[in-house]
Amino acid sequence: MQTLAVMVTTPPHSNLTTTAIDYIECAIQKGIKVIGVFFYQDGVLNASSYLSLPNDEYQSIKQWQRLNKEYDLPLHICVTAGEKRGLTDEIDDQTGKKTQTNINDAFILSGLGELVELSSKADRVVQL
Amino acid sequence: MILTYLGEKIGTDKQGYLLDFKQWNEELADLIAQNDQFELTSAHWEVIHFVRSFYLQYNTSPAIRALTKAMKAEFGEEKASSRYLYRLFPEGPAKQATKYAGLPKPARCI
Amino acid sequence: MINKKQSIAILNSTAPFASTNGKDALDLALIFGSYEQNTSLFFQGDGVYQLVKKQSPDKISTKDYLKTFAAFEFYDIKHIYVCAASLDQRALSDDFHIDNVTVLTTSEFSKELHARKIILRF
Amino acid sequence: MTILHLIRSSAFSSNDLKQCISNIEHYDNVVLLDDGCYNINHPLMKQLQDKSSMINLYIVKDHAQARAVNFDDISKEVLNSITMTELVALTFSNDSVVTWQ
Repeated sequence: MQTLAVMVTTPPHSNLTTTAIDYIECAIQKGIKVIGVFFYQDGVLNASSYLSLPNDEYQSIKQWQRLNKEYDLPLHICVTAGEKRGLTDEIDDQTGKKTQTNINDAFILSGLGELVELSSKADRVVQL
Repeated sequence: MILTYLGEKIGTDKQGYLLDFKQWNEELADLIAQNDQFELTSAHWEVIHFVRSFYLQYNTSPAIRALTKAMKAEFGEEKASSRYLYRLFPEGPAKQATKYAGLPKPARCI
Repeated sequence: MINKKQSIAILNSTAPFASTNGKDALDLALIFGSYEQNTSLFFQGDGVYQLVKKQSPDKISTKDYLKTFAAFEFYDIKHIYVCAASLDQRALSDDFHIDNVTVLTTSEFSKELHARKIILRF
Repeated sequence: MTILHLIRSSAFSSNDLKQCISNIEHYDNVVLLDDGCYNINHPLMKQLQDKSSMINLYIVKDHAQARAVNFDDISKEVLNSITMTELVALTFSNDSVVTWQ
Protein backbone atom coordinates (compact mmCIF):
# COMPACT_ATOMS: atom_id res chain seq x y z
CA MET A 1 0.00 0.00 0.00
CA GLN A 2 1.26 3.46 -0.88
CA THR A 3 1.91 5.73 2.07
CA LEU A 4 1.72 9.50 2.39
CA ALA A 5 2.66 12.11 4.99
CA VAL A 6 1.42 15.69 4.74
CA MET A 7 2.84 18.85 6.28
CA VAL A 8 0.27 21.65 6.73
CA THR A 9 1.51 25.22 7.29
CA THR A 10 -1.65 27.24 6.66
CA PRO A 11 -4.12 28.47 9.33
CA PRO A 12 -7.69 27.17 9.82
CA HIS A 13 -9.39 30.16 8.21
CA SER A 14 -7.43 29.88 4.95
CA ASN A 15 -8.89 28.28 1.85
CA LEU A 16 -5.46 26.71 1.30
CA THR A 17 -6.24 24.56 4.35
CA THR A 18 -9.47 23.48 2.66
CA THR A 19 -7.36 22.31 -0.27
CA ALA A 20 -5.15 20.30 2.10
CA ILE A 21 -8.20 18.65 3.66
CA ASP A 22 -9.68 17.79 0.24
CA TYR A 23 -6.37 16.39 -0.92
CA ILE A 24 -5.96 14.20 2.17
CA GLU A 25 -9.50 12.88 1.95
CA CYS A 26 -9.11 12.06 -1.75
CA ALA A 27 -5.90 10.20 -0.94
CA ILE A 28 -7.57 8.14 1.77
CA GLN A 29 -10.53 7.31 -0.47
CA LYS A 30 -8.13 6.24 -3.18
CA GLY A 31 -6.77 3.63 -0.79
CA ILE A 32 -3.59 5.45 0.11
CA LYS A 33 -2.45 5.10 3.69
CA VAL A 34 -2.00 8.61 5.10
CA ILE A 35 0.36 7.89 7.99
CA GLY A 36 0.12 11.34 9.53
CA VAL A 37 -0.38 15.05 9.14
CA PHE A 38 2.24 17.31 10.68
CA PHE A 39 1.17 20.89 11.42
CA TYR A 40 3.98 23.44 11.33
CA GLN A 41 4.20 27.25 11.33
CA ASP A 42 0.68 28.76 11.30
CA GLY A 43 -0.70 25.31 10.58
CA VAL A 44 -0.67 24.57 14.32
CA LEU A 45 -3.51 27.08 14.78
CA ASN A 46 -5.82 24.44 13.32
CA ALA A 47 -5.56 22.65 16.67
CA SER A 48 -6.88 25.40 18.91
CA SER A 49 -9.86 24.31 20.97
CA TYR A 50 -11.01 27.92 21.09
CA LEU A 51 -11.61 28.19 17.35
CA SER A 52 -14.95 29.62 16.48
CA LEU A 53 -15.78 29.89 12.81
CA PRO A 54 -19.08 31.42 11.69
CA ASN A 55 -21.65 28.71 10.96
CA ASP A 56 -22.00 29.72 7.34
CA GLU A 57 -18.27 29.38 6.66
CA TYR A 58 -16.19 26.28 5.99
CA GLN A 59 -15.68 24.38 9.25
CA SER A 60 -12.09 23.24 8.87
CA ILE A 61 -11.86 22.17 12.51
CA LYS A 62 -14.86 19.84 12.13
CA GLN A 63 -13.28 18.34 9.02
CA TRP A 64 -9.99 17.64 10.84
CA GLN A 65 -11.91 16.06 13.71
CA ARG A 66 -13.87 13.93 11.27
CA LEU A 67 -10.75 12.78 9.38
CA ASN A 68 -9.11 11.93 12.69
CA LYS A 69 -12.11 9.95 13.92
CA GLU A 70 -13.28 8.22 10.75
CA TYR A 71 -9.88 7.20 9.46
CA ASP A 72 -7.72 7.21 12.61
CA LEU A 73 -5.65 9.90 10.95
CA PRO A 74 -2.87 11.07 13.33
CA LEU A 75 -2.75 14.89 13.56
CA HIS A 76 0.55 16.07 15.04
CA ILE A 77 1.19 19.66 15.98
CA CYS A 78 4.72 20.95 16.42
CA VAL A 79 5.06 21.78 20.10
CA THR A 80 7.46 24.69 19.61
CA ALA A 81 5.37 26.29 16.86
CA GLY A 82 2.33 25.74 19.09
CA GLU A 83 3.88 27.33 22.17
CA LYS A 84 4.89 30.37 20.12
CA ARG A 85 1.23 30.75 19.19
CA GLY A 86 -0.20 30.17 22.66
CA LEU A 87 -1.09 26.49 22.23
CA THR A 88 0.32 24.26 24.93
CA ASP A 89 -0.19 21.56 27.48
CA GLU A 90 0.08 21.85 31.22
CA ILE A 91 0.76 19.49 34.07
CA ASP A 92 -2.32 19.13 36.19
CA ASP A 93 -1.36 19.93 39.81
CA GLN A 94 -3.79 17.38 41.21
CA THR A 95 -3.21 14.38 38.98
CA GLY A 96 0.32 15.13 37.76
CA LYS A 97 -0.88 14.25 34.27
CA LYS A 98 -0.37 16.35 31.18
CA THR A 99 -3.47 18.08 29.93
CA GLN A 100 -3.74 19.71 26.56
CA THR A 101 -5.62 22.66 27.93
CA ASN A 102 -6.34 24.62 24.77
CA ILE A 103 -5.67 21.97 22.16
CA ASN A 104 -8.45 20.05 20.48
CA ASP A 105 -8.49 16.36 21.44
CA ALA A 106 -8.12 15.27 17.82
CA PHE A 107 -4.56 16.65 17.78
CA ILE A 108 -1.37 15.49 19.51
CA LEU A 109 1.52 17.71 20.61
CA SER A 110 4.66 16.32 19.00
CA GLY A 111 8.27 17.23 18.46
CA LEU A 112 9.89 17.87 15.11
CA GLY A 113 11.33 14.36 15.47
CA GLU A 114 7.84 13.12 14.61
CA LEU A 115 8.14 14.80 11.20
CA VAL A 116 11.47 13.05 10.67
CA GLU A 117 9.83 9.75 11.52
CA LEU A 118 6.87 10.35 9.20
CA SER A 119 9.29 11.36 6.43
CA SER A 120 11.36 8.24 6.87
CA LYS A 121 8.28 6.00 6.63
CA ALA A 122 6.16 7.65 3.95
CA ASP A 123 6.54 6.99 0.22
CA ARG A 124 5.78 10.66 -0.43
CA VAL A 125 5.84 13.80 1.70
CA VAL A 126 3.68 16.69 0.53
CA GLN A 127 3.76 20.19 1.97
CA LEU A 128 0.44 22.02 1.68
CA MET B 1 10.84 32.28 40.17
CA ILE B 2 13.34 34.82 41.45
CA LEU B 3 16.87 34.07 42.67
CA THR B 4 18.60 36.41 45.05
CA TYR B 5 22.28 36.84 44.38
CA LEU B 6 24.44 39.42 46.22
CA GLY B 7 21.25 41.16 47.27
CA GLU B 8 20.17 41.46 43.65
CA LYS B 9 17.10 39.78 42.23
CA ILE B 10 17.74 37.57 39.20
CA GLY B 11 14.77 36.49 37.08
CA THR B 12 14.26 32.90 36.00
CA ASP B 13 11.46 31.08 34.21
CA LYS B 14 9.16 28.46 35.76
CA GLN B 15 11.76 25.74 35.42
CA GLY B 16 14.56 27.85 36.86
CA TYR B 17 16.35 28.89 33.65
CA LEU B 18 17.82 32.40 33.66
CA LEU B 19 15.72 34.92 31.76
CA ASP B 20 18.84 36.84 30.71
CA PHE B 21 21.81 34.64 29.85
CA LYS B 22 24.17 37.61 30.18
CA GLN B 23 23.67 37.70 33.96
CA TRP B 24 25.34 34.31 34.34
CA ASN B 25 28.48 33.60 36.34
CA GLU B 26 29.84 30.51 38.08
CA GLU B 27 28.50 31.41 41.50
CA LEU B 28 25.05 31.89 40.05
CA ALA B 29 25.35 28.50 38.37
CA ASP B 30 26.15 26.97 41.76
CA LEU B 31 23.12 28.68 43.24
CA ILE B 32 20.81 27.32 40.52
CA ALA B 33 22.28 23.84 40.99
CA GLN B 34 21.82 24.07 44.77
CA ASN B 35 18.13 24.85 44.25
CA ASP B 36 17.93 21.55 42.33
CA GLN B 37 19.98 19.81 45.04
CA PHE B 38 22.51 19.03 42.40
CA GLU B 39 26.25 19.11 42.97
CA LEU B 40 28.57 20.41 40.27
CA THR B 41 31.95 18.67 39.96
CA SER B 42 34.84 19.63 37.70
CA ALA B 43 33.52 17.17 35.09
CA HIS B 44 30.21 19.03 35.10
CA TRP B 45 31.95 22.38 34.77
CA GLU B 46 33.83 21.19 31.72
CA VAL B 47 30.54 20.47 29.93
CA ILE B 48 28.81 23.59 31.27
CA HIS B 49 31.56 25.83 29.94
CA PHE B 50 31.57 24.00 26.64
CA VAL B 51 27.81 24.31 26.17
CA ARG B 52 27.96 27.98 27.07
CA SER B 53 30.72 28.75 24.60
CA PHE B 54 28.82 26.78 21.93
CA TYR B 55 25.80 28.97 22.57
CA LEU B 56 27.84 32.18 22.51
CA GLN B 57 29.37 31.18 19.19
CA TYR B 58 26.34 29.73 17.40
CA ASN B 59 23.36 31.32 19.18
CA THR B 60 21.77 27.98 19.86
CA SER B 61 22.08 25.34 22.54
CA PRO B 62 23.37 22.13 20.99
CA ALA B 63 21.12 19.09 20.77
CA ILE B 64 22.79 16.00 22.23
CA ARG B 65 24.16 14.67 18.94
CA ALA B 66 25.63 18.01 17.93
CA LEU B 67 27.05 18.39 21.43
CA THR B 68 28.87 15.08 21.30
CA LYS B 69 30.16 15.80 17.81
CA ALA B 70 31.47 19.21 18.80
CA MET B 71 32.99 17.87 22.05
CA LYS B 72 34.84 15.14 20.24
CA ALA B 73 37.21 17.62 18.64
CA GLU B 74 38.02 19.25 21.96
CA PHE B 75 37.92 16.43 24.53
CA GLY B 76 38.36 13.23 22.54
CA GLU B 77 36.15 10.19 21.99
CA GLU B 78 35.57 9.15 25.60
CA LYS B 79 34.04 12.33 26.97
CA ALA B 80 32.14 12.95 23.76
CA SER B 81 29.76 10.04 24.27
CA SER B 82 26.13 10.50 25.15
CA ARG B 83 26.54 7.80 27.84
CA TYR B 84 29.16 9.88 29.60
CA LEU B 85 27.05 13.01 29.33
CA TYR B 86 23.90 11.32 30.61
CA ARG B 87 25.84 9.97 33.58
CA LEU B 88 26.84 13.52 34.45
CA PHE B 89 23.41 15.03 33.73
CA PRO B 90 20.78 12.35 34.35
CA GLU B 91 17.90 14.61 33.34
CA GLY B 92 19.47 15.02 29.92
CA PRO B 93 22.61 16.99 29.09
CA ALA B 94 20.86 19.36 26.70
CA LYS B 95 18.23 20.25 29.28
CA GLN B 96 20.36 20.29 32.41
CA ALA B 97 23.74 21.59 31.27
CA THR B 98 22.09 24.54 29.52
CA LYS B 99 20.30 25.43 32.74
CA TYR B 100 23.49 25.64 34.79
CA ALA B 101 25.21 27.40 31.90
CA GLY B 102 22.60 30.14 32.21
CA LEU B 103 21.15 29.52 28.74
CA PRO B 104 17.53 29.49 27.60
CA LYS B 105 15.72 26.17 27.87
CA PRO B 106 16.16 24.35 24.56
CA ALA B 107 13.04 24.22 22.40
CA ARG B 108 10.89 21.28 23.46
CA CYS B 109 10.77 19.72 20.08
CA ILE B 110 14.55 19.58 19.71
CA MET C 1 11.78 4.56 15.05
CA ILE C 2 13.69 5.99 12.13
CA ASN C 3 13.93 3.05 9.80
CA LYS C 4 15.64 4.52 6.78
CA LYS C 5 17.65 7.46 5.63
CA GLN C 6 16.03 9.82 3.20
CA SER C 7 17.60 12.53 1.13
CA ILE C 8 15.99 15.79 2.16
CA ALA C 9 16.20 19.17 0.47
CA ILE C 10 15.25 22.22 2.44
CA LEU C 11 14.72 24.99 -0.08
CA ASN C 12 14.98 28.52 1.28
CA SER C 13 13.24 31.14 -0.84
CA THR C 14 12.55 33.89 1.67
CA ALA C 15 14.64 36.74 3.07
CA PRO C 16 15.70 36.19 6.68
CA PHE C 17 13.75 38.51 8.96
CA ALA C 18 10.29 39.62 7.83
CA SER C 19 8.84 36.13 8.11
CA THR C 20 9.78 33.19 10.32
CA ASN C 21 10.41 31.00 7.25
CA GLY C 22 14.21 31.09 7.54
CA LYS C 23 14.24 30.21 11.23
CA ASP C 24 11.59 27.51 10.79
CA ALA C 25 13.55 25.99 7.91
CA LEU C 26 16.73 26.06 10.02
CA ASP C 27 14.99 24.21 12.88
CA LEU C 28 13.88 21.54 10.41
CA ALA C 29 17.36 21.24 8.93
CA LEU C 30 18.94 20.80 12.37
CA ILE C 31 16.47 18.15 13.40
CA PHE C 32 16.74 16.16 10.15
CA GLY C 33 20.52 16.39 10.48
CA SER C 34 20.42 15.27 14.14
CA TYR C 35 18.48 12.18 13.10
CA GLU C 36 21.19 11.38 10.56
CA GLN C 37 18.99 11.96 7.54
CA ASN C 38 20.83 13.01 4.40
CA THR C 39 20.01 16.71 4.62
CA SER C 40 20.97 19.48 2.20
CA LEU C 41 20.11 23.16 2.21
CA PHE C 42 19.23 25.05 -0.96
CA PHE C 43 19.12 28.84 -1.26
CA GLN C 44 17.39 30.51 -4.18
CA GLY C 45 15.45 33.72 -4.86
CA ASP C 46 15.31 35.96 -1.80
CA GLY C 47 16.55 32.99 0.25
CA VAL C 48 20.10 33.94 -0.76
CA TYR C 49 19.83 36.98 1.54
CA GLN C 50 20.21 34.51 4.43
CA LEU C 51 23.84 33.97 3.41
CA VAL C 52 24.91 37.61 3.20
CA LYS C 53 27.80 38.60 5.50
CA LYS C 54 27.77 41.24 8.23
CA GLN C 55 24.05 41.42 8.90
CA SER C 56 23.03 42.97 12.24
CA PRO C 57 19.66 41.56 13.27
CA ASP C 58 20.15 43.08 16.75
CA LYS C 59 19.41 46.49 15.20
CA ILE C 60 15.87 45.31 14.57
CA SER C 61 15.56 43.34 17.83
CA THR C 62 15.72 40.00 16.07
CA LYS C 63 17.60 36.96 17.28
CA ASP C 64 20.59 36.26 15.06
CA TYR C 65 19.69 32.72 14.01
CA LEU C 66 22.04 33.07 11.03
CA LYS C 67 24.94 32.56 13.45
CA THR C 68 23.73 28.99 13.87
CA PHE C 69 24.60 28.24 10.21
CA ALA C 70 28.26 28.02 11.26
CA ALA C 71 27.38 24.94 13.37
CA PHE C 72 26.07 22.89 10.42
CA GLU C 73 29.10 20.59 10.56
CA PHE C 74 27.96 19.35 13.99
CA TYR C 75 24.51 18.57 12.63
CA ASP C 76 25.67 16.49 9.65
CA ILE C 77 24.22 18.90 7.10
CA LYS C 78 25.76 17.52 3.95
CA HIS C 79 25.55 20.22 1.33
CA ILE C 80 24.72 23.89 1.11
CA TYR C 81 23.82 25.00 -2.40
CA VAL C 82 23.13 28.49 -3.64
CA CYS C 83 21.81 29.58 -7.03
CA ALA C 84 24.26 31.80 -8.93
CA ALA C 85 21.55 33.53 -10.96
CA SER C 86 19.73 34.58 -7.78
CA LEU C 87 22.98 36.13 -6.49
CA ASP C 88 23.56 37.95 -9.79
CA GLN C 89 20.04 39.35 -9.93
CA ARG C 90 20.52 40.84 -6.46
CA ALA C 91 24.05 42.15 -7.11
CA LEU C 92 25.44 39.85 -4.40
CA SER C 93 28.90 38.29 -4.40
CA ASP C 94 29.73 34.76 -3.31
CA ASP C 95 31.29 36.04 -0.10
CA PHE C 96 29.08 34.35 2.52
CA HIS C 97 29.05 34.32 6.32
CA ILE C 98 29.71 30.56 6.30
CA ASP C 99 32.17 28.34 4.46
CA ASN C 100 31.51 25.28 2.34
CA VAL C 101 28.74 26.82 0.27
CA THR C 102 28.56 25.51 -3.29
CA VAL C 103 27.45 28.02 -5.91
CA LEU C 104 25.57 26.31 -8.75
CA THR C 105 24.24 27.45 -12.10
CA THR C 106 20.46 27.41 -12.45
CA SER C 107 20.51 24.08 -14.25
CA GLU C 108 22.93 22.44 -11.81
CA PHE C 109 20.78 23.73 -8.95
CA SER C 110 17.69 22.19 -10.52
CA LYS C 111 19.46 18.86 -11.05
CA GLU C 112 20.58 18.69 -7.40
CA LEU C 113 17.04 19.45 -6.29
CA HIS C 114 15.73 16.67 -8.51
CA ALA C 115 18.09 14.19 -6.83
CA ARG C 116 16.28 14.55 -3.46
CA LYS C 117 13.45 12.35 -2.21
CA ILE C 118 11.77 14.97 -0.05
CA ILE C 119 11.69 18.70 -0.75
CA LEU C 120 10.37 21.18 1.79
CA ARG C 121 10.25 24.83 0.82
CA PHE C 122 10.12 27.93 3.00
CA MET D 1 13.85 11.55 -10.92
CA THR D 2 10.83 13.70 -11.70
CA ILE D 3 9.26 16.39 -9.56
CA LEU D 4 5.59 17.24 -9.20
CA HIS D 5 5.45 21.04 -8.94
CA LEU D 6 2.41 22.46 -7.16
CA ILE D 7 1.84 26.11 -8.06
CA ARG D 8 -0.43 27.64 -5.43
CA SER D 9 0.17 31.38 -5.90
CA SER D 10 -0.41 33.99 -8.55
CA ALA D 11 2.70 35.17 -10.38
CA PHE D 12 1.13 38.64 -10.48
CA SER D 13 1.97 38.91 -6.79
CA SER D 14 4.74 36.41 -6.12
CA ASN D 15 7.98 35.13 -7.58
CA ASP D 16 7.09 31.47 -7.01
CA LEU D 17 6.14 30.58 -10.59
CA LYS D 18 9.31 32.14 -11.96
CA GLN D 19 11.43 30.22 -9.46
CA CYS D 20 9.55 27.03 -10.26
CA ILE D 21 10.21 27.42 -13.99
CA SER D 22 13.95 27.58 -13.34
CA ASN D 23 13.71 24.20 -11.59
CA ILE D 24 11.80 22.25 -14.23
CA GLU D 25 13.40 19.27 -15.95
CA HIS D 26 12.23 16.87 -18.64
CA TYR D 27 9.22 14.74 -17.65
CA ASP D 28 8.32 16.89 -14.63
CA ASN D 29 4.65 17.57 -13.94
CA VAL D 30 3.34 21.04 -13.11
CA VAL D 31 -0.07 21.61 -11.52
CA LEU D 32 -1.86 24.95 -11.16
CA LEU D 33 -4.11 24.98 -8.11
CA ASP D 34 -5.52 27.49 -5.63
CA ASP D 35 -4.45 31.01 -6.72
CA GLY D 36 -1.96 29.37 -9.06
CA CYS D 37 -4.92 29.06 -11.47
CA TYR D 38 -4.67 32.80 -12.18
CA ASN D 39 -1.34 32.19 -13.91
CA ILE D 40 -3.23 31.09 -17.02
CA ASN D 41 -3.10 34.70 -18.21
CA HIS D 42 0.36 35.57 -16.91
CA PRO D 43 3.19 36.24 -19.40
CA LEU D 44 5.27 33.49 -17.74
CA MET D 45 2.65 31.00 -18.87
CA LYS D 46 4.17 31.16 -22.32
CA GLN D 47 7.45 29.82 -20.95
CA LEU D 48 5.57 26.90 -19.43
CA GLN D 49 3.65 26.24 -22.63
CA ASP D 50 6.91 26.33 -24.58
CA LYS D 51 8.09 23.51 -22.37
CA SER D 52 4.91 21.53 -22.98
CA SER D 53 6.69 19.00 -25.17
CA MET D 54 8.93 18.03 -22.24
CA ILE D 55 6.56 18.41 -19.30
CA ASN D 56 2.92 17.80 -18.46
CA LEU D 57 0.91 20.78 -17.35
CA TYR D 58 -2.31 20.48 -15.36
CA ILE D 59 -4.91 22.66 -13.71
CA VAL D 60 -7.26 21.60 -10.89
CA LYS D 61 -10.68 22.05 -12.51
CA ASP D 62 -12.69 22.98 -9.40
CA HIS D 63 -10.09 25.53 -8.34
CA ALA D 64 -10.15 27.19 -11.77
CA GLN D 65 -13.93 27.20 -12.01
CA ALA D 66 -14.26 28.63 -8.51
CA ARG D 67 -12.21 31.61 -9.72
CA ALA D 68 -13.91 31.92 -13.12
CA VAL D 69 -10.59 31.10 -14.71
CA ASN D 70 -11.34 29.99 -18.24
CA PHE D 71 -8.90 27.60 -19.89
CA ASP D 72 -11.10 26.42 -22.79
CA ASP D 73 -8.91 28.20 -25.34
CA ILE D 74 -5.83 26.26 -24.37
CA SER D 75 -5.31 23.02 -26.22
CA LYS D 76 -5.59 19.81 -24.22
CA GLU D 77 -2.18 18.87 -25.54
CA VAL D 78 -0.80 21.77 -23.53
CA LEU D 79 -3.01 21.88 -20.45
CA ASN D 80 -5.07 19.11 -18.86
CA SER D 81 -7.73 19.73 -16.28
CA ILE D 82 -7.74 17.28 -13.38
CA THR D 83 -9.62 16.41 -10.22
CA MET D 84 -8.15 16.27 -6.73
CA THR D 85 -8.07 12.47 -6.96
CA GLU D 86 -6.00 12.72 -10.11
CA LEU D 87 -3.68 15.10 -8.28
CA VAL D 88 -3.17 12.39 -5.65
CA ALA D 89 -2.27 9.95 -8.43
CA LEU D 90 0.29 12.41 -9.82
CA THR D 91 1.86 12.62 -6.37
CA PHE D 92 2.80 8.98 -6.68
CA SER D 93 3.71 8.92 -10.37
CA ASN D 94 6.46 11.49 -9.68
CA ASP D 95 9.46 10.89 -7.41
CA SER D 96 9.03 13.98 -5.23
CA VAL D 97 6.80 17.01 -4.75
CA VAL D 98 7.62 20.70 -4.36
CA THR D 99 5.00 23.17 -3.27
CA TRP D 100 5.45 26.69 -4.58
CA GLN D 101 3.29 28.72 -2.24
